[in-house]
Amino acid sequence: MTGAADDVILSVKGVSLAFGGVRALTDVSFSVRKGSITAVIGPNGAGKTSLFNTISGFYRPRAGEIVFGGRNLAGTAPPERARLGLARTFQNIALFRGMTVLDNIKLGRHAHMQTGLLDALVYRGRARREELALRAEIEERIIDFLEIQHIRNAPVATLPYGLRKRVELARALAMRPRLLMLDEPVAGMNREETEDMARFILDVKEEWDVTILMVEHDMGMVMDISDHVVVLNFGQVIAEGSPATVQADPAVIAAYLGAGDLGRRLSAPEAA
Amino acid sequence: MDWLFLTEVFLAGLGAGALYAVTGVAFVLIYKATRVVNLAIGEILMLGGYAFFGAAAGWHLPAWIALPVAVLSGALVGAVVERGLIRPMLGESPISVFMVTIGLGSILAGFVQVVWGADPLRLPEFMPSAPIFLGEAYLAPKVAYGFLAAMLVLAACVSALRFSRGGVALKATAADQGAAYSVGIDVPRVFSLSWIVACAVAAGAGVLVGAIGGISPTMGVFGLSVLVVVIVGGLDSMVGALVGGLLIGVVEAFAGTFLGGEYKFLVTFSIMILVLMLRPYGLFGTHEIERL
Amino acid sequence: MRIGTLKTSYAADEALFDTRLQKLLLVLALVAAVLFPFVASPYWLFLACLCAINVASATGLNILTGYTGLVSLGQAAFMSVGAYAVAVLEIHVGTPFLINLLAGALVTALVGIGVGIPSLRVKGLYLAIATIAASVVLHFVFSHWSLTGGARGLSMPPATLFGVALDQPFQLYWPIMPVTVLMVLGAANLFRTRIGRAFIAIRDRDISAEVLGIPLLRYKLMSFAVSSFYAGLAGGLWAYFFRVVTPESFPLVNSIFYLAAIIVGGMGTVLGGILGAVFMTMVPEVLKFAAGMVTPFYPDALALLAPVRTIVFGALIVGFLIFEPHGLAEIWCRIRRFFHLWPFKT
Amino acid sequence: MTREFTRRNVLGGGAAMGAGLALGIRPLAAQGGGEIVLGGSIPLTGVFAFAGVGIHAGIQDYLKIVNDAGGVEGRKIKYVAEDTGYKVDASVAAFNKITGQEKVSLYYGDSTGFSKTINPELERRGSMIMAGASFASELNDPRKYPLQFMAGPDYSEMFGILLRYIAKEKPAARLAFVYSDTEFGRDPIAPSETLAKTLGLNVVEKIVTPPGSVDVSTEVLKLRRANPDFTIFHGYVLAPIPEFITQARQMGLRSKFMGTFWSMDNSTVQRMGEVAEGFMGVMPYRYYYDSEGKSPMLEKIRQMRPEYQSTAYLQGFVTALLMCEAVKRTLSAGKELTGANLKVGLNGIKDFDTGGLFGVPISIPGNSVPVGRIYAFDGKARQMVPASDWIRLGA
Repeated sequence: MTGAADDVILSVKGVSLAFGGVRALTDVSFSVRKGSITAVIGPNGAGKTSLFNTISGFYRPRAGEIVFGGRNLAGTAPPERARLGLARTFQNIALFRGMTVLDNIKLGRHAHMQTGLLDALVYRGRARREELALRAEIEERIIDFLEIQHIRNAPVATLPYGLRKRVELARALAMRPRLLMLDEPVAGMNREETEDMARFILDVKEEWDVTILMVEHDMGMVMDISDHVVVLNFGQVIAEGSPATVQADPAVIAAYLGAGDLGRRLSAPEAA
Repeated sequence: MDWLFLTEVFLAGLGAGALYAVTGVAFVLIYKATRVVNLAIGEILMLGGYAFFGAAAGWHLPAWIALPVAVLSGALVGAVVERGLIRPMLGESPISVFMVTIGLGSILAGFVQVVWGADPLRLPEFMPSAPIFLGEAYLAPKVAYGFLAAMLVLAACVSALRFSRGGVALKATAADQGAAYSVGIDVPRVFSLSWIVACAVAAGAGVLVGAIGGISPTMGVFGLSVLVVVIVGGLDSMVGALVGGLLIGVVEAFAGTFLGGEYKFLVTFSIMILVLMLRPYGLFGTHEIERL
Repeated sequence: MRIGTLKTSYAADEALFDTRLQKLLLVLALVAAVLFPFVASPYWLFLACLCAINVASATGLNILTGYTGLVSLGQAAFMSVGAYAVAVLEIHVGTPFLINLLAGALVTALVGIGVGIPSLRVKGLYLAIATIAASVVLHFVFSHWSLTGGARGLSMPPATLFGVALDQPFQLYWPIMPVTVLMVLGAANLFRTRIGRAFIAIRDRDISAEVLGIPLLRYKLMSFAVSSFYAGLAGGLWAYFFRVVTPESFPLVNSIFYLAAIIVGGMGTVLGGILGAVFMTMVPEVLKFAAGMVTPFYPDALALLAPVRTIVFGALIVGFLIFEPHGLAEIWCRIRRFFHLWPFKT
Repeated sequence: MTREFTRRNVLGGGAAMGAGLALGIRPLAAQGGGEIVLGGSIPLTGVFAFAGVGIHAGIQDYLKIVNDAGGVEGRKIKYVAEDTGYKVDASVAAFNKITGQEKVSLYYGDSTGFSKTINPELERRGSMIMAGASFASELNDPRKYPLQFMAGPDYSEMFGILLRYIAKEKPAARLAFVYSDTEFGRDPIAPSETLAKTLGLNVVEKIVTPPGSVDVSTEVLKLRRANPDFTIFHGYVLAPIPEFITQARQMGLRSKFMGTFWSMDNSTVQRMGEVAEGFMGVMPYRYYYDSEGKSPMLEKIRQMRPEYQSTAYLQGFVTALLMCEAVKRTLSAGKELTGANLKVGLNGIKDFDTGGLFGVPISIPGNSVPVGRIYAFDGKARQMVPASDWIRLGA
């Protein structure tokens, strides 16, 4: 299941996390293989977002370690993790409302740029070259790819929900990620938007050669596009494997039974 | 060391601190209910002093009528300000609301100058002037009566908060606005009430401060010391305002005595910086307010 | 009406002034700025210099408060650092004008970094209050340090630049205006690059800024440094302009003035800092003029109308926050949009 | 940038007029035999507004008297003032505005800071003399500030007058100085300590209060420990003097309390209430209500304004009077109205009768008029009444 070491881009080993006395994650272990789409699922409150925040570096785990691209991330601050190629989106969209779409996307490249303060004030030489190169790349690779040409100069605050999600994805892509973490990329979207997003995610994997780790509630989508599924419940991994294996796992069905329609969706993905 | 002298300095500090404490409580009341940092509290205090002056010296009313006039005018200002300036800012960033109160301070300072002129004025005497001795230690009567009045107001505030319906509503609102709404508390009314009561208290404090030091359009500087008090005590803690007020009063007294008057601000603001660095929520404040 | 603009390169689209009309206006403004000293009276020159100094300082505060979201009530205190540094250098060391200005600004930037250190620990209003405390401490230092002349402050001789004594608004205009223009351009440039974007990111949502690879403390301190560098430079110009620096030259009210300027002008836009500073500098003059007009009919107007200025000052802050929170810059943009579409849509 | 860049070389008169009008600027006043302009940066608002309002009225009234009588040597004096809020930058702005619009020969400045700032400019222009609300000792130096003067003694001289009085009343008396932590407050302290020593007086305590502080309980405790015979306040107007005295009296302190010019206004002292009784201080002028001796000027003031006028009013009035006298002496000597000539005219004032405003004939050897008198408040009359003869320093 864990595969050869050089095939693994991220491995979470025995991670535990607690807030005060409340255990959020207990001994969580799993691996993400390079070039795969791995989904983390589980009922509400299972600890999925806590897991993401731990990988991003916001929470320091009480025990265990996280290894990314062969490097142990312990003691690495979030900005440094970004530089290493760890990109993510947020469940409730963390775009900068005061900026245009273009500026939001440009922000993604921050960690990989060199411009210093003095260059910036003068805007000649390196600063100018770097900014123009960035603009060209964003236009040609990201904006075209995600089909958001028409909104590039719009302030983010004016955009509808679905488009904002797409802009957030664009920004994450600008980070030149090696691992892209998506926190509920299609939550709250209608069917058409969901299908668009699924297509983008698959394209990202194929064309950009990016590994994807996502948290998602939409079982239909998870089962359609994931290569590997990790199921969390009460902060523990209760199952993992291919979509088909996980779907058939009795522990998983039991965990979802109480969750009403989620359980139904799990057992009948086509209906989702 | 001369213990009598030290005692006297200490008592004088407590007296001044009591006035800080009362104004601090007014500040905290507003903060607790509405999460507004009201930098105009010094100017509202000033307005109270001027209202008393207007009633007592202008209309020649006796002090026992002029005092309620001052307090009521404070309440009125509180009501108008809450309705006219603060409520439209609901949902805006705390910083914008903070700036609104700065603007308000400027408006009030200009207003008293238009009405009463720029001269410093003195309030008519209304407190007994027989000197007070605690044992051998001298206590300036105004400071002593100011202290007593301040303590009474503080006690009234604390018991009102604890026992009255309005107090409970305010606490509920402070704890969780949404939840307070859902149990049927009229949150906007709580907002109004907190401003009204706080401004009334500040105006009353203004009469005491004015009685001691006179009134002038620059009297709002008092608000800066109050700011130190509530930061040290904790923005959302009544007890913090009380302890912080007395503490800062005493510290100022000793700094003034042993270092010189010019060191008062330096010392109290240094304490504030220290508190900000080590315990940003203050000695008695709630942790989460740090995220403000 | 303006017909849609067609751009042929990203460089053109990234330019600060992208339309032909804008470029034309810019050239006109520059020509006007060069010709202005030759036609204006000393009074108008004085005001122009004062506006320029205030624009420089307000732009600095805008970087910190408007763009990075760190509220500071210490801008005037930072200016006093620059002013004192320049005065001390001019009087005791005698280094040249431009070097003094630069040194004063650098010293102020260092002080700004020191004041900014609590910004990792405290946020928002707490930070604003910490900057008040810093102002108090700086005021104490300046009024008790023998080097800064204590309560009397320092009086300094006029600077000389290329052998000309800078003792009149006319002469002072020539360094002050270009320096301010450069500072404003620098600020505008800053927000075309990754550093400026990082500032805005910190303002809008500082947690997700970290995920994008922006180290918060470093950028917050950088913002403090740039902002106080601007304040220090403005303070240095102020010192050369008035040639006296006392502890009372930069009271807390002045810090509020600059905050008010960026609120009225528009937080987080370079144009806002300019418009706000000019507007707030001119308001008292306009009121004075109005009082002067009324004086023949009402001799006490000057005395009675004067406190009104304090009221208007406060009312502007309150009014803009409630009714026009994006300030004059937003009004200006509305006017522009109107003319873009005029006369097809009104 | 070269010297040719100075404005006058570049602009032709017509261009200036056109551009000036376009910018809303009035053309320069006609020169020659026309009006003489007295400009003023007057603190009509701000912390010094109580004085500014009186000064403003005083200057206006004196000029009205002069102009109604046909002006100085046939030339009217025009008063152009701007409010400054007692802020240096606003004062300088007002100065630039007024001097940009008028040909100013006389100027009233509102603060020490302003005077220090603008003096180099005065010398550069060489066209006017200046006086003002500041009696700062530093300004009383004709070599450093050749075009400046003040219509009374400087703060150190005020202390000098008080100390001389004290030395006579009670040799070897114990003194306390109470002053505010401002430039104004600190001004006379150091030289006065030295002077006290030479007069055989003991300065036993110096108490600094932060500006704007109202609660003085601890300071009074310090004062009681020092137990002085005389306490001199400086750098205040009213607060916190009354509370200081009240508490000191309650503690049984026997000290006498004194003030300097800006806290000597009769209505201000009245506002101290009961504790005003016996409050003393130094005043260079007669009070508005003073009917002792002959004072035709006070008569005129009382005719123009039947209600009490403040000491600030008198200060403005006297300043305008001395300025006009300097103009008169300059013009009658047939000299041009330049700053230097005006100052010579001013310094030519010797044993001059100010219409009874100063109680004795005055001379202005340098930048100040070192004359004053001790007044004490009489509670029954509710007035400041003379407590000493006129004291002339250096005489």
